[in-house]
Amino acid sequence: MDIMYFAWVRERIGLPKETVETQAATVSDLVAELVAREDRYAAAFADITALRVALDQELSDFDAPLAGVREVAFFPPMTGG
Amino acid sequence: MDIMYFAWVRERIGLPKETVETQAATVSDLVAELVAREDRYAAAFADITALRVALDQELSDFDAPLAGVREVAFFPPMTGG
Amino acid sequence: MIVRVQENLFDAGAELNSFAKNQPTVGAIVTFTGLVRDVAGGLQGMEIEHYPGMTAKAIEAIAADAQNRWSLADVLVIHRYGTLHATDPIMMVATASKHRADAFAAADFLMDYLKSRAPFWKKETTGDGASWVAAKDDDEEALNRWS
Amino acid sequence: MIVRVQENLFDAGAELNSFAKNQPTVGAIVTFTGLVRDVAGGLQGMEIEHYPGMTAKAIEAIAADAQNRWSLADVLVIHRYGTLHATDPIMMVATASKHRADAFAAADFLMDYLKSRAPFWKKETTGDGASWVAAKDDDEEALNRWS
Repeated sequence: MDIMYFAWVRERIGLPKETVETQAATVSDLVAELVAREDRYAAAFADITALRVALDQELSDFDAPLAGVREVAFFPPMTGG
Repeated sequence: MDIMYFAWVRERIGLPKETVETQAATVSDLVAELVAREDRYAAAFADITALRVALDQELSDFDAPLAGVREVAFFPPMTGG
Repeated sequence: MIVRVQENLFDAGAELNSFAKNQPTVGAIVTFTGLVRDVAGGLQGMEIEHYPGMTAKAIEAIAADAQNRWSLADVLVIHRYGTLHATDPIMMVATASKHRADAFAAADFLMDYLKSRAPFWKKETTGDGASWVAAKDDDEEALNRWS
Repeated sequence: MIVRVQENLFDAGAELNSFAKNQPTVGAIVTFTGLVRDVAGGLQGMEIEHYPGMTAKAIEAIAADAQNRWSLADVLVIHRYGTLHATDPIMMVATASKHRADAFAAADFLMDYLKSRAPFWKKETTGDGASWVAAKDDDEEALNRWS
Protein backbone atom coordinates (compact mmCIF):
# COMPACT_ATOMS: atom_id res chain seq x y z
CA MET A 1 0.00 0.00 0.00
CA ASP A 2 1.31 3.45 -0.93
CA ILE A 3 1.21 6.12 1.74
CA MET A 4 1.62 9.78 0.82
CA TYR A 5 2.26 12.75 3.09
CA PHE A 6 1.73 16.41 2.28
CA ALA A 7 2.64 19.81 3.75
CA TRP A 8 3.83 19.72 7.38
CA VAL A 9 2.94 16.03 7.70
CA ARG A 10 5.45 15.34 4.93
CA GLU A 11 8.02 17.59 6.63
CA ARG A 12 7.64 15.94 10.05
CA ILE A 13 7.84 12.44 8.67
CA GLY A 14 10.63 13.46 6.33
CA LEU A 15 9.41 11.84 3.14
CA PRO A 16 6.63 12.38 0.60
CA LYS A 17 5.75 8.77 -0.06
CA GLU A 18 6.46 5.25 1.07
CA THR A 19 5.17 1.76 0.41
CA VAL A 20 4.19 -0.35 3.43
CA GLU A 21 3.03 -3.90 4.02
CA THR A 22 0.13 -3.76 6.44
CA GLN A 23 -2.83 -5.81 7.66
CA ALA A 24 -4.44 -2.73 9.24
CA ALA A 25 -8.23 -2.93 8.94
CA THR A 26 -8.93 0.78 9.17
CA VAL A 27 -7.11 4.09 8.73
CA SER A 28 -6.89 4.41 12.53
CA ASP A 29 -5.22 1.01 12.75
CA LEU A 30 -2.71 2.06 10.12
CA VAL A 31 -1.98 5.27 12.02
CA ALA A 32 -1.40 3.24 15.21
CA GLU A 33 1.09 1.02 13.34
CA LEU A 34 2.97 4.03 11.99
CA VAL A 35 3.03 5.84 15.34
CA ALA A 36 4.51 2.74 16.98
CA ARG A 37 7.36 2.74 14.48
CA GLU A 38 9.30 5.94 15.13
CA ASP A 39 9.08 9.27 16.92
CA ARG A 40 8.74 11.25 13.70
CA TYR A 41 5.48 9.41 12.95
CA ALA A 42 4.30 9.95 16.51
CA ALA A 43 5.03 13.67 16.07
CA ALA A 44 3.15 13.87 12.77
CA PHE A 45 0.10 11.99 14.07
CA ALA A 46 0.05 13.49 17.57
CA ASP A 47 -3.25 15.29 16.99
CA ILE A 48 -5.39 13.34 14.59
CA THR A 49 -8.11 16.02 14.63
CA ALA A 50 -5.62 18.32 12.86
CA LEU A 51 -5.29 15.85 9.98
CA ARG A 52 -7.25 14.74 6.95
CA VAL A 53 -7.02 11.46 5.05
CA ALA A 54 -7.75 10.53 1.46
CA LEU A 55 -8.22 6.93 0.26
CA ASP A 56 -7.45 6.36 -3.39
CA GLN A 57 -7.59 10.13 -3.91
CA GLU A 58 -11.01 10.66 -2.30
CA LEU A 59 -11.44 12.41 1.05
CA SER A 60 -12.36 9.89 3.70
CA ASP A 61 -12.12 9.52 7.47
CA PHE A 62 -10.10 7.70 10.10
CA ASP A 63 -12.78 5.05 10.73
CA ALA A 64 -12.82 3.98 7.07
CA PRO A 65 -11.83 0.39 6.20
CA LEU A 66 -8.70 -0.11 4.13
CA ALA A 67 -9.80 -3.25 2.28
CA GLY A 68 -8.97 -2.84 -1.41
CA VAL A 69 -7.34 0.58 -0.93
CA ARG A 70 -4.13 1.14 -2.85
CA GLU A 71 -3.19 4.71 -1.90
CA VAL A 72 -3.61 6.45 1.45
CA ALA A 73 -2.70 10.13 1.85
CA PHE A 74 -2.35 12.10 5.08
CA PHE A 75 -2.30 15.90 5.19
CA PRO A 76 -3.40 18.94 7.19
CA PRO A 77 -6.67 20.74 6.34
CA MET A 78 -6.47 22.17 2.85
CA THR A 79 -5.68 25.84 2.31
CA GLY A 80 -6.35 26.35 -1.38
CA GLY A 81 -8.25 29.20 -2.99
CA MET B 1 -39.83 73.84 -12.90
CA ASP B 2 -38.13 71.45 -15.31
CA ILE B 3 -39.82 68.15 -15.99
CA MET B 4 -37.92 65.28 -17.61
CA TYR B 5 -39.25 62.07 -19.08
CA PHE B 6 -37.33 58.88 -19.80
CA ALA B 7 -37.84 55.62 -21.71
CA TRP B 8 -41.46 54.87 -22.67
CA VAL B 9 -42.74 57.81 -20.61
CA ARG B 10 -40.67 60.07 -22.88
CA GLU B 11 -41.96 58.27 -25.96
CA ARG B 12 -45.64 58.53 -24.95
CA ILE B 13 -45.41 62.19 -24.05
CA GLY B 14 -43.28 62.85 -27.10
CA LEU B 15 -40.59 64.99 -25.53
CA PRO B 16 -37.66 64.52 -23.17
CA LYS B 17 -37.98 67.71 -21.19
CA GLU B 18 -40.20 70.72 -20.69
CA THR B 19 -40.44 73.67 -18.37
CA VAL B 20 -43.79 74.29 -16.66
CA GLU B 21 -45.26 76.92 -14.39
CA THR B 22 -47.10 75.17 -11.61
CA GLN B 23 -48.44 75.72 -8.11
CA ALA B 24 -48.78 71.96 -7.53
CA ALA B 25 -48.04 71.16 -3.87
CA THR B 26 -47.03 67.51 -4.43
CA VAL B 27 -45.88 65.22 -7.23
CA SER B 28 -49.39 63.76 -7.41
CA ASP B 29 -50.86 67.23 -7.85
CA LEU B 30 -48.40 67.89 -10.68
CA VAL B 31 -49.34 64.60 -12.35
CA ALA B 32 -53.04 65.56 -12.11
CA GLU B 33 -52.30 68.90 -13.81
CA LEU B 34 -50.37 67.20 -16.61
CA VAL B 35 -53.02 64.50 -17.13
CA ALA B 36 -55.69 67.17 -17.46
CA ARG B 37 -53.73 68.85 -20.24
CA GLU B 38 -53.65 66.34 -23.09
CA ASP B 39 -54.31 62.69 -23.90
CA ARG B 40 -50.63 61.85 -24.32
CA TYR B 41 -50.03 62.79 -20.67
CA ALA B 42 -53.08 60.80 -19.61
CA ALA B 43 -51.62 57.81 -21.51
CA ALA B 44 -48.21 58.17 -19.93
CA PHE B 45 -49.56 58.53 -16.39
CA ALA B 46 -52.42 56.02 -16.71
CA ASP B 47 -50.87 53.64 -14.20
CA ILE B 48 -48.86 55.53 -11.63
CA THR B 49 -47.73 52.29 -9.92
CA ALA B 50 -45.72 51.54 -13.07
CA LEU B 51 -43.79 54.80 -12.69
CA ARG B 52 -40.99 56.21 -10.58
CA VAL B 53 -40.22 59.83 -9.82
CA ALA B 54 -36.99 61.64 -8.96
CA LEU B 55 -36.87 65.12 -7.40
CA ASP B 56 -33.69 67.04 -8.07
CA GLN B 57 -32.06 63.77 -9.17
CA GLU B 58 -32.94 61.76 -6.06
CA LEU B 59 -35.53 58.98 -6.10
CA SER B 60 -38.67 60.13 -4.32
CA ASP B 61 -42.37 59.29 -4.29
CA PHE B 62 -45.67 60.66 -5.51
CA ASP B 63 -46.71 62.06 -2.11
CA ALA B 64 -43.57 64.18 -1.85
CA PRO B 65 -43.95 67.98 -1.66
CA LEU B 66 -42.59 70.07 -4.54
CA ALA B 67 -41.60 73.15 -2.53
CA GLY B 68 -38.10 74.20 -3.58
CA VAL B 69 -37.78 71.46 -6.20
CA ARG B 70 -36.24 72.54 -9.51
CA GLU B 71 -36.21 69.30 -11.52
CA VAL B 72 -38.78 66.52 -11.57
CA ALA B 73 -38.18 63.36 -13.60
CA PHE B 74 -40.69 60.62 -14.45
CA PHE B 75 -39.66 57.20 -15.71
CA PRO B 76 -40.48 53.48 -15.59
CA PRO B 77 -38.68 51.18 -13.12
CA MET B 78 -34.98 51.11 -13.90
CA THR B 79 -33.48 48.22 -15.86
CA GLY B 80 -29.75 48.76 -15.53
CA GLY B 81 -27.13 46.20 -14.73
CA MET C 1 -13.91 54.17 -5.69
CA ILE C 2 -14.02 54.44 -9.48
CA VAL C 3 -17.34 55.09 -11.23
CA ARG C 4 -17.49 55.45 -15.01
CA VAL C 5 -20.62 56.04 -17.07
CA GLN C 6 -19.64 55.89 -20.70
CA GLU C 7 -20.84 55.29 -24.23
CA ASN C 8 -17.66 53.55 -25.38
CA LEU C 9 -17.00 49.86 -25.35
CA PHE C 10 -14.70 48.72 -22.54
CA ASP C 11 -12.42 45.69 -22.15
CA ALA C 12 -13.55 43.75 -19.07
CA GLY C 13 -10.31 41.76 -18.86
CA ALA C 14 -8.13 44.86 -19.04
CA GLU C 15 -10.31 46.49 -16.37
CA LEU C 16 -9.94 43.48 -14.08
CA ASN C 17 -6.16 43.51 -14.50
CA SER C 18 -5.72 47.20 -13.86
CA PHE C 19 -8.09 47.05 -10.88
CA ALA C 20 -6.15 44.09 -9.39
CA LYS C 21 -2.79 45.74 -9.99
CA ASN C 22 -3.70 48.56 -7.61
CA GLN C 23 -4.45 46.18 -4.71
CA PRO C 24 -1.14 44.75 -3.43
CA THR C 25 -2.40 43.93 0.07
CA VAL C 26 -5.70 42.44 -0.98
CA GLY C 27 -6.32 38.75 -1.54
CA ALA C 28 -9.76 38.68 -3.14
CA ILE C 29 -11.17 40.29 -6.27
CA VAL C 30 -14.73 39.62 -7.41
CA THR C 31 -16.08 40.88 -10.72
CA PHE C 32 -19.48 40.83 -12.32
CA THR C 33 -19.71 41.51 -16.04
CA GLY C 34 -23.10 41.98 -17.69
CA LEU C 35 -23.19 41.13 -21.40
CA VAL C 36 -25.78 41.90 -24.06
CA ARG C 37 -27.44 38.52 -24.43
CA ASP C 38 -28.24 37.36 -27.91
CA VAL C 39 -31.91 36.31 -28.06
CA ALA C 40 -33.81 33.74 -30.07
CA GLY C 41 -34.45 35.21 -33.49
CA GLY C 42 -31.46 37.51 -33.22
CA LEU C 43 -30.87 40.73 -31.37
CA GLN C 44 -30.37 43.62 -33.76
CA GLY C 45 -29.29 45.99 -31.05
CA MET C 46 -29.81 47.37 -27.60
CA GLU C 47 -30.31 51.00 -26.73
CA ILE C 48 -29.56 52.10 -23.18
CA GLU C 49 -31.03 55.41 -22.10
CA HIS C 50 -29.90 57.05 -18.88
CA TYR C 51 -30.48 60.21 -16.83
CA PRO C 52 -27.15 62.01 -17.12
CA GLY C 53 -27.60 64.37 -14.18
CA MET C 54 -28.50 61.55 -11.83
CA THR C 55 -26.58 58.47 -13.01
CA ALA C 56 -23.11 58.97 -11.59
CA LYS C 57 -24.48 60.37 -8.33
CA ALA C 58 -26.81 57.39 -7.89
CA ILE C 59 -24.03 54.87 -8.58
CA GLU C 60 -21.61 56.65 -6.25
CA ALA C 61 -24.21 56.55 -3.47
CA ILE C 62 -24.70 52.80 -4.00
CA ALA C 63 -20.94 52.17 -4.02
CA ALA C 64 -20.48 54.26 -0.86
CA ASP C 65 -23.20 52.21 0.82
CA ALA C 66 -21.32 49.01 -0.12
CA GLN C 67 -18.12 50.47 1.35
CA ASN C 68 -19.93 51.19 4.61
CA ARG C 69 -21.37 47.71 4.86
CA TRP C 70 -18.27 45.67 4.04
CA SER C 71 -14.52 45.91 4.41
CA LEU C 72 -13.46 46.85 0.88
CA ALA C 73 -10.13 48.11 -0.36
CA ASP C 74 -11.68 49.39 -3.57
CA VAL C 75 -14.79 49.36 -5.77
CA LEU C 76 -15.10 49.80 -9.54
CA VAL C 77 -18.34 50.35 -11.44
CA ILE C 78 -18.52 50.86 -15.20
CA HIS C 79 -21.89 51.21 -16.96
CA ARG C 80 -22.47 51.97 -20.62
CA TYR C 81 -25.29 53.81 -22.37
CA GLY C 82 -26.11 54.36 -26.06
CA THR C 83 -26.17 51.70 -28.76
CA LEU C 84 -24.89 48.23 -27.88
CA HIS C 85 -24.67 44.98 -29.83
CA ALA C 86 -25.04 41.29 -28.94
CA THR C 87 -22.17 40.00 -26.74
CA ASP C 88 -20.98 43.56 -25.89
CA PRO C 89 -20.25 44.17 -22.24
CA ILE C 90 -22.96 46.40 -20.75
CA MET C 91 -21.50 46.99 -17.36
CA MET C 92 -19.02 45.71 -14.83
CA VAL C 93 -18.55 45.75 -11.10
CA ALA C 94 -15.33 44.85 -9.28
CA THR C 95 -14.69 44.65 -5.55
CA ALA C 96 -11.39 44.15 -3.72
CA SER C 97 -11.12 42.93 -0.14
CA LYS C 98 -8.88 40.98 2.20
CA HIS C 99 -11.86 38.69 2.78
CA ARG C 100 -13.56 36.80 -0.01
CA ALA C 101 -16.93 36.87 1.75
CA ASP C 102 -16.87 40.69 1.75
CA ALA C 103 -15.84 40.89 -1.89
CA PHE C 104 -18.66 38.52 -2.91
CA ALA C 105 -21.36 40.13 -0.79
CA ALA C 106 -20.45 43.65 -1.92
CA ALA C 107 -20.45 42.74 -5.63
CA ASP C 108 -23.80 40.95 -5.26
CA PHE C 109 -25.25 43.96 -3.39
CA LEU C 110 -23.92 46.42 -5.99
CA MET C 111 -25.56 44.45 -8.78
CA ASP C 112 -28.93 44.32 -7.04
CA TYR C 113 -28.91 48.07 -6.44
CA LEU C 114 -27.54 49.05 -9.83
CA LYS C 115 -30.25 46.93 -11.45
CA SER C 116 -33.14 48.67 -9.73
CA ARG C 117 -31.83 51.99 -8.44
CA ALA C 118 -29.48 53.40 -11.08
CA PRO C 119 -31.34 55.35 -13.79
CA PHE C 120 -30.80 53.19 -16.87
CA TRP C 121 -33.46 51.82 -19.21
CA LYS C 122 -32.84 49.16 -21.84
CA LYS C 123 -34.63 48.89 -25.17
CA GLU C 124 -34.09 45.81 -27.32
CA THR C 125 -34.58 45.62 -31.07
CA THR C 126 -35.20 42.20 -32.58
CA GLY C 127 -36.89 40.96 -35.78
CA ASP C 128 -40.20 41.59 -33.96
CA GLY C 129 -39.46 45.29 -33.41
CA ALA C 130 -38.22 47.40 -30.53
CA SER C 131 -39.43 47.12 -26.95
CA TRP C 132 -38.42 48.39 -23.53
CA VAL C 133 -37.12 45.71 -21.21
CA ALA C 134 -39.53 45.35 -18.30
CA ALA C 135 -38.27 45.39 -14.73
CA LYS C 136 -38.72 42.05 -12.97
CA ASP C 137 -40.49 41.63 -9.64
CA ASP C 138 -37.52 39.44 -8.69
CA ASP C 139 -35.21 42.40 -9.02
CA GLU C 140 -37.23 44.47 -6.58
CA GLU C 141 -37.46 41.54 -4.16
CA ALA C 142 -33.71 40.98 -4.36
CA LEU C 143 -33.22 44.32 -2.59
CA ASN C 144 -34.96 42.95 0.51
CA ARG C 145 -32.00 40.66 1.08
CA TRP C 146 -29.93 43.65 2.18
CA SER C 147 -32.28 45.45 4.54
CA MET D 1 -16.27 22.99 -17.71
CA ILE D 2 -12.60 23.96 -17.85
CA VAL D 3 -10.28 22.98 -14.99
CA ARG D 4 -6.60 23.85 -15.13
CA VAL D 5 -4.02 23.05 -12.45
CA GLN D 6 -0.77 24.68 -13.45
CA GLU D 7 2.54 26.02 -12.26
CA ASN D 8 2.66 28.89 -14.75
CA LEU D 9 1.43 32.40 -14.16
CA PHE D 10 -1.89 33.18 -15.84
CA ASP D 11 -3.47 36.44 -16.97
CA ALA D 12 -6.80 36.83 -15.14
CA GLY D 13 -8.05 39.52 -17.54
CA ALA D 14 -7.28 37.45 -20.63
CA GLU D 15 -9.00 34.45 -18.99
CA LEU D 16 -12.12 36.52 -18.26
CA ASN D 17 -12.25 37.76 -21.85
CA SER D 18 -11.82 34.36 -23.46
CA PHE D 19 -14.34 32.81 -21.07
CA ALA D 20 -16.89 35.55 -21.85
CA LYS D 21 -16.32 35.28 -25.60
CA ASN D 22 -17.60 31.70 -25.57
CA GLN D 23 -20.94 32.67 -23.98
CA PRO D 24 -23.06 34.51 -26.58
CA THR D 25 -26.41 33.70 -24.97
CA VAL D 26 -25.39 34.40 -21.42
CA GLY D 27 -25.89 37.69 -19.61
CA ALA D 28 -23.90 37.27 -16.43
CA ILE D 29 -20.26 36.42 -15.75
CA VAL D 30 -18.88 36.35 -12.21
CA THR D 31 -15.18 35.90 -11.48
CA PHE D 32 -13.20 35.46 -8.31
CA THR D 33 -9.46 36.01 -8.47
CA GLY D 34 -7.27 35.11 -5.50
CA LEU D 35 -4.02 37.07 -5.29
CA VAL D 36 -0.90 36.48 -3.21
CA ARG D 37 -1.33 39.13 -0.55
CA ASP D 38 1.71 41.08 0.45
CA VAL D 39 2.07 40.96 4.24
CA ALA D 40 3.48 43.36 6.81
CA GLY D 41 7.24 42.95 6.78
CA GLY D 42 7.24 41.72 3.21
CA LEU D 43 6.38 38.41 1.70
CA GLN D 44 9.43 36.75 0.16
CA GLY D 45 7.43 34.04 -1.51
CA MET D 46 4.64 31.53 -1.34
CA GLU D 47 4.98 27.85 -2.02
CA ILE D 48 1.85 25.92 -2.95
CA GLU D 49 2.00 22.16 -2.61
CA HIS D 50 -0.70 19.97 -4.09
CA TYR D 51 -1.63 16.30 -4.51
CA PRO D 52 -1.28 15.77 -8.26
CA GLY D 53 -3.30 12.56 -8.48
CA MET D 54 -6.23 14.07 -6.64
CA THR D 55 -6.29 17.77 -7.46
CA ALA D 56 -7.97 17.90 -10.87
CA LYS D 57 -10.47 15.16 -9.89
CA ALA D 58 -11.42 17.00 -6.70
CA ILE D 59 -11.90 20.31 -8.53
CA GLU D 60 -13.93 18.66 -11.29
CA ALA D 61 -16.21 17.07 -8.69
CA ILE D 62 -16.75 20.45 -7.01
CA ALA D 63 -17.46 22.15 -10.37
CA ALA D 64 -19.88 19.36 -11.36
CA ASP D 65 -21.68 19.84 -8.04
CA ALA D 66 -22.02 23.57 -8.80
CA GLN D 67 -23.42 22.75 -12.24
CA ASN D 68 -26.03 20.48 -10.65
CA ARG D 69 -27.09 23.10 -8.12
CA TRP D 70 -27.37 26.11 -10.41
CA SER D 71 -28.17 26.90 -14.02
CA LEU D 72 -24.73 27.52 -15.46
CA ALA D 73 -23.65 27.81 -19.09
CA ASP D 74 -20.01 27.24 -18.15
CA VAL D 75 -17.52 27.08 -15.29
CA LEU D 76 -13.79 27.82 -15.30
CA VAL D 77 -11.36 26.98 -12.49
CA ILE D 78 -7.62 27.70 -12.65
CA HIS D 79 -5.38 26.96 -9.66
CA ARG D 80 -1.62 27.31 -9.49
CA TYR D 81 0.98 25.40 -7.51
CA GLY D 82 4.72 25.86 -7.06
CA THR D 83 6.50 29.12 -6.24
CA LEU D 84 4.46 32.33 -6.27
CA HIS D 85 5.30 35.93 -5.50
CA ALA D 86 3.42 38.83 -3.91
CA THR D 87 0.55 40.14 -6.08
CA ASP D 88 0.63 37.04 -8.34
CA PRO D 89 -2.73 35.50 -9.10
CA ILE D 90 -3.07 32.20 -7.21
CA MET D 91 -6.33 31.00 -8.66
CA MET D 92 -9.43 32.06 -10.47
CA VAL D 93 -13.01 30.93 -10.77
CA ALA D 94 -15.46 32.10 -13.44
CA THR D 95 -19.14 31.24 -13.83
CA ALA D 96 -21.48 32.09 -16.71
CA SER D 97 -25.26 32.08 -16.42
CA LYS D 98 -28.36 33.72 -17.80
CA HIS D 99 -29.18 34.69 -14.23
CA ARG D 100 -26.87 36.79 -12.11
CA ALA D 101 -28.03 35.13 -8.87
CA ASP D 102 -26.89 31.73 -10.18
CA ALA D 103 -23.55 33.08 -11.37
CA PHE D 104 -22.89 34.69 -7.96
CA ALA D 105 -24.03 31.73 -5.86
CA ALA D 106 -22.03 29.23 -7.92
CA ALA D 107 -18.80 31.27 -7.77
CA ASP D 108 -19.21 31.75 -4.01
CA PHE D 109 -19.87 28.00 -3.55
CA LEU D 110 -16.88 27.05 -5.72
CA MET D 111 -14.59 29.24 -3.63
CA ASP D 112 -15.81 27.78 -0.34
CA TYR D 113 -15.24 24.25 -1.57
CA LEU D 114 -11.94 24.88 -3.33
CA LYS D 115 -10.67 26.51 -0.14
CA SER D 116 -11.36 23.52 2.10
CA ARG D 117 -11.79 20.51 -0.19
CA ALA D 118 -9.21 20.82 -2.99
CA PRO D 119 -5.80 19.40 -1.97
CA PHE D 120 -3.62 22.51 -1.89
CA TRP D 121 -1.44 23.72 0.97
CA LYS D 122 0.16 27.15 1.16
CA LYS D 123 3.46 27.95 2.81
CA GLU D 124 4.51 31.57 3.22
CA THR D 125 8.06 32.81 3.60
CA THR D 126 8.58 36.19 5.25
CA GLY D 127 11.47 37.83 7.12
CA ASP D 128 10.39 35.70 10.10
CA GLY D 129 10.88 32.43 8.21
CA ALA D 130 8.59 29.97 6.47
CA SER D 131 5.30 28.68 7.83
CA TRP D 132 2.32 26.70 6.63
CA VAL D 133 -0.85 28.77 6.35
CA ALA D 134 -3.36 27.42 8.86
CA ALA D 135 -6.91 26.59 7.78
CA LYS D 136 -9.49 28.87 9.37
CA ASP D 137 -12.50 27.63 11.33
CA ASP D 138 -14.45 30.17 9.28
CA ASP D 139 -13.61 28.29 6.12
CA GLU D 140 -15.02 25.04 7.44
CA GLU D 141 -18.14 26.82 8.72
CA ALA D 142 -18.64 28.48 5.34
CA LEU D 143 -19.39 25.05 3.87
CA ASN D 144 -22.47 24.74 6.09
CA ARG D 145 -24.11 27.49 4.07
CA TRP D 146 -24.55 25.07 1.17
CA SER D 147 -25.91 21.96 2.88
